[in-house]
Amino acid sequence: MIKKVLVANRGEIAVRIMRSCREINIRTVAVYSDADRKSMHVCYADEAVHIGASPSSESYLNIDNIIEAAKATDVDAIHPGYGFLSENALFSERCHKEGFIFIGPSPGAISKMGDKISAREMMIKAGVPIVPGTRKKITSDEEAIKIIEEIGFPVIIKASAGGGGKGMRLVKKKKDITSSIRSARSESKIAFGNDSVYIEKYIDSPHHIEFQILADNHGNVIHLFERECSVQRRHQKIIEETPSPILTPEKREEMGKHAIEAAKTVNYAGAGTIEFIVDEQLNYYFLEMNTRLQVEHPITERVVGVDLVKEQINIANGNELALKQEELQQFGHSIECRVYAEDPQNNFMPAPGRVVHITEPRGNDVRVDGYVYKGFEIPLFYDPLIAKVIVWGKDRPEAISRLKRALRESRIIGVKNSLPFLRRIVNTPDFINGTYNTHFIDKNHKFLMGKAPVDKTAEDMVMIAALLEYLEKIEQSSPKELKYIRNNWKDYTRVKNVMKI
Amino acid sequence: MIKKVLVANRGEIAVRIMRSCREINIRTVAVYSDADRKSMHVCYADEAVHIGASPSSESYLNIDNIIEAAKATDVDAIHPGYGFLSENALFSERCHKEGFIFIGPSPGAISKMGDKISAREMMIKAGVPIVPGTRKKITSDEEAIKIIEEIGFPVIIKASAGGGGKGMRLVKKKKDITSSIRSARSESKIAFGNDSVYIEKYIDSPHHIEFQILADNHGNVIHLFERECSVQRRHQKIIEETPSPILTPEKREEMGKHAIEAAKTVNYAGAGTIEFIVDEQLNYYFLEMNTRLQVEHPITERVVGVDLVKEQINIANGNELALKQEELQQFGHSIECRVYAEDPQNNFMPAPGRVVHITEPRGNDVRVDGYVYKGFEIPLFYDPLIAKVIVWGKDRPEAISRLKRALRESRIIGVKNSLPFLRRIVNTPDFINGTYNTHFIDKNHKFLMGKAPVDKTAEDMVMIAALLEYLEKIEQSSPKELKYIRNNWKDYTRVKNVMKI
Amino acid sequence: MSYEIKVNGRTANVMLVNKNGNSVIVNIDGVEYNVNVAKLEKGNYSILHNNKSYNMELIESGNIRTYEVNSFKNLFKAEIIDSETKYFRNRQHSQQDDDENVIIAPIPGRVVNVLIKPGNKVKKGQTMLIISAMKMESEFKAKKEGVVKEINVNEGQNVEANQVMVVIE
Amino acid sequence: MSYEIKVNGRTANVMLVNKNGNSVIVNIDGVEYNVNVAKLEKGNYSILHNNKSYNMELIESGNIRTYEVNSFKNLFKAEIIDSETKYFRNRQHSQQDDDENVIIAPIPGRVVNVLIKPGNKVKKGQTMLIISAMKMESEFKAKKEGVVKEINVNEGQNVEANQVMVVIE
Repeated sequence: MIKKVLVANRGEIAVRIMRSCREINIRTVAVYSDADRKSMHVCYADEAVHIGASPSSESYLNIDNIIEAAKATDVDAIHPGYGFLSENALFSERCHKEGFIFIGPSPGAISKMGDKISAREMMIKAGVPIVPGTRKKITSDEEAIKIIEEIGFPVIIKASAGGGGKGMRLVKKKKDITSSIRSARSESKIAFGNDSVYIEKYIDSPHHIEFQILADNHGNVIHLFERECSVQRRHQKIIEETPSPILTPEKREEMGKHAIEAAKTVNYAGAGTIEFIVDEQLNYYFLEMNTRLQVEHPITERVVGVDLVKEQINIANGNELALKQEELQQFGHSIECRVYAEDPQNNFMPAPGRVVHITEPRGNDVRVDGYVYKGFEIPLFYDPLIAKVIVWGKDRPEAISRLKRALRESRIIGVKNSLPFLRRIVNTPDFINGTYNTHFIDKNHKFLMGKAPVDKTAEDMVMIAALLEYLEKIEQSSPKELKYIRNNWKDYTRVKNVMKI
Repeated sequence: MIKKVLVANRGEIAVRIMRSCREINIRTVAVYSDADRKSMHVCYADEAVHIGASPSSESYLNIDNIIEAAKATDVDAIHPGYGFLSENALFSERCHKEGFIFIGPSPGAISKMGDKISAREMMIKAGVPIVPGTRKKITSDEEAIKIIEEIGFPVIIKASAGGGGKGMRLVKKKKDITSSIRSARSESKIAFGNDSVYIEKYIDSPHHIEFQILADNHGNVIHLFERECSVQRRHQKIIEETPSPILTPEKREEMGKHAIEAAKTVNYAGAGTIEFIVDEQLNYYFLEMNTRLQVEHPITERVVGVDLVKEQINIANGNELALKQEELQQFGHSIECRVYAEDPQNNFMPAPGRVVHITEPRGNDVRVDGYVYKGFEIPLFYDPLIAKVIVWGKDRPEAISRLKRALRESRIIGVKNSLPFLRRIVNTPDFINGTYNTHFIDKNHKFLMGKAPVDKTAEDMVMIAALLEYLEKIEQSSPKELKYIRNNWKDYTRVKNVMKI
Repeated sequence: MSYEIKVNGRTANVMLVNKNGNSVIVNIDGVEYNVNVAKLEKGNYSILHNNKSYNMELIESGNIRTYEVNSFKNLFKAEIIDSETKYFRNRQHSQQDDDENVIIAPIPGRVVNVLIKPGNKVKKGQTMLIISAMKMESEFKAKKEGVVKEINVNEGQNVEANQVMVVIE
Repeated sequence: MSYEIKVNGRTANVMLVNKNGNSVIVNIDGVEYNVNVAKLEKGNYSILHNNKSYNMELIESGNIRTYEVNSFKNLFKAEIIDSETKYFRNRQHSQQDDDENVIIAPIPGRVVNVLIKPGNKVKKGQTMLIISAMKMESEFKAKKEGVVKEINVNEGQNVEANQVMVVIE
């Protein structure tokens, strides 16, 4: 039985994990870097241990230091959260070796799913659809043409060593094949020192839809339905919802079964997410598995009525899943939006700084998972996520209207943040109608980035408030007060003199 | 179609109503007394109108002033909230007369249910169980003995004009009947100038269980299950939960049907609550009907998945109920606790004052309906309710553990409040086991009012923090700073002199 | 320099031995604490002691010497006792002897009923005033037998917290 | 006395005509507003104008003359322009002419790559530096053609917001 957990993470997810621990009487240990001494997770935990300097590599990614902290506080288990070491097989293995329960999957499951090529091969064996194409190194133009004719246009040529869009070419016509392969190769050579490329079908207008799964150590695997994650900027999700506006019940069941198959293939245990890429015709393909809790897990918690962190701990304790697939249902609709410390007007540039004021939304069916507070200095070393606002509605329109209301109530002053941008998104027709895919931000760029309409009266009210505030501040530093202080000062010196006597 | 609503109320319920209005694009008008200029409902509303001096009788109970405000802001409808004019038939009538939709039942339904004797008689006709006894004036000892022998001991003798426990006598044995009637009569004569008394069965160890109903203007009436409201102090609820820990599915269905019958008897339309008194054997008796939204409505909203304020507005718009009885279910468990500005150590004496600091709980499945903010001065003229903390869990134990967590995260500094008392309640075995009735507070008085155990280390940490804070404040007011200010002051006078030249 | 600090009834001698950044050494009644202290914002401290995390919110109550202190777990009252405090406490103490003679409004409210008149003899426990605040009426009773000397309030009037309403001899 | 106040690009002459409790009369560019103003807490105002409820949260940004202002609906920037402001603005303006010559760090971060050396010729749009902050890398490009005169940062070094990193001639 786990009685004390070290949370090897920071920010909102560390606090969120500790909340569930507290509800089931598990003591918590926070770890923190130099920059995080004043972070909420340090204050929320029962205990806190310093693990190094501010850069992640010297603290939250430093396995030795975290293990040392776990030993010093004598915990039973370690929860990695998301990001940092959560998908690091070495860390999972090290925890086991040192006698700590790792609240996550086995090292084997992590590394199998972490290697995209091996994951792809396992999915083929398990009968889970994958994006048509090959991961084989393309050796000749003739081979490439043959493969592409099998897959059908459009295709994408990708650098094997690639990432970040480099060494990638979209090919729509046969005549462009040869030149595209050559330019992809040469770009890849320059960027990664390796010119091997492979070919994949290009999915136009794709959706990112993922399935939450839970698996215990007794062979039971269930899925907790999907999350639609197609609203993205810079390939990072900003709004997620469940159910997906595009899935049919039949497709949901089919994809859920495949998600379970995918997890079973690696003897998965714990909470995990199977990501699919889905086209407009609802053809879906396995993209990858995230072997950890997702940022957007709360929307699943809300519509299914499950606390996923408690489920993780239950599995880690070696218990069987209490939930049965046939008893699960999606009740209503939930949407999460992520509030980042960033400047949407400037290519979503991160914007660390001090939070001068924060108002979080309240009322029915609004959940806030955050970690910053008034006066907190958001460090520049880590992810700019400030908070997640999660709403629920009996249906999608109610959830959207509640999200609008919640965003209107929210205020963060002192750091640039994505609240104004999120308010635009939830008022965009494509979002309201559920007719969006991963191109949403690009497609609606003009609407999302446009100037707000001028409200002259509101501006005049701002002038009135600013004037009154300014005059009061002038007043406060006026000679009147100074005189008073001076008099007090005189009294003080007088007392001093008397005391000397 | 209602497009603009005046909320004839204040505090948390006014804000809560406005939240739902905002979600369905209805504009809102707040009304406020002198004492409430800085209240959150004034700031939250689209418009706000001053309606009089601080005492309720001159503002929130002043029908003329509220109607005038409604005319000035050209609203379509008026929502009365709870308390104040919400169960005032004259107000409902006046709204109709002036052309405003009253978001609540008809004047007839309010007055029929408002008169306890007429309500009782209607319930008898409708076949709804009532507390055995008679409301007839007792004219002779012989008659009294006859009635009591019919009902069975114990019985309670009550003053017809009564209230507040005066003129009440509990009778357990035949020999005490005559003397009890005499003393009840004389006490009643002194207190109310009227010596008539009546007899009712005394329900030992009673539960207060109420049923939420919704009725439209087309004859459709549904119930949204029960709320268990037996944790009370000074006959006022402080914790409510749903489902009730004691009801069986059969009893729930039976009571629900009776609740619907009760509403139909008065051709009720709107949201309302049928209160029952229930004994340990689950015998239940109609107590009264509240013809308005209840303070504790959020727990029903959470387990049934319905926004009751939106339902009220839907009904007021003349629409049919979209909800069907057979489709409704209780999903999980919800508990509300009320945070009052009061001193539990001093007989729950109200404690108005300025809120110096407030931390509200966050995270999964915690809802806060409140209205005070840092710096707000809680007025002494109105109800001391500060906030309601509402939690949900997949079952009762999870809901309780989440409530414990939420209460631990909550802080209100500056005014005495019931948070520490609530923390005690949720740790009381009788509450945890669900083995409580309306005697809960009395029965567990010792546990609830006892001293907290001493934590010497925590005290030492308090000393350290207090010392550092004190030293910093001393430092801040040190001669050094004063000297600096004095120099600036000198500069200032110098500048002044120059300017004069 | 050492200070007397009183927390929840216990008084201790507290001395700041050293302070270097977040690292603070404090001596409390002869026991040395080596703690890590971070000031989060005004009056809000995070203290780590043997890894244990304490969060202390200090609310100044009345003057810079008295605080209400919240940790996640508890509410404390803390008082720094310097010579000035001692002086006032002695003074207050001598006043408290007269406490039974006066009826003080503990909270702001409105006077609903005045049931006595100057010169009336009252018994211990006799209701003298009824005050209404926040929808609740409270009865104020004589704490000892005596004669009503002063009544400083009228029916319908608002009273402030700590206002002396009645004096008995 | 009247002040020039600039809000979201519009500048107006604003004068406080009268203030009596919550009742405030202000003249803005010749139009008189009769409003009810309550200060809720530090920098937080509730204004009622023709019954409409405006909530304004003022955050001082830099000095008592410039504010970020939040209403429930919008975010505004407000600036009170007095003679001192005007002086600084003129000074700033003349500096801005040189803006294209310098690469300034807009936020704090860490220098990942320095792709130029002093004396290098650079073209407009050429990447000179890569800065990493909050898991994101940003490229900093030359705003005009020229020769690198100064490089004030090294790879691996942290930079502060507004720090001049590169100067081009």
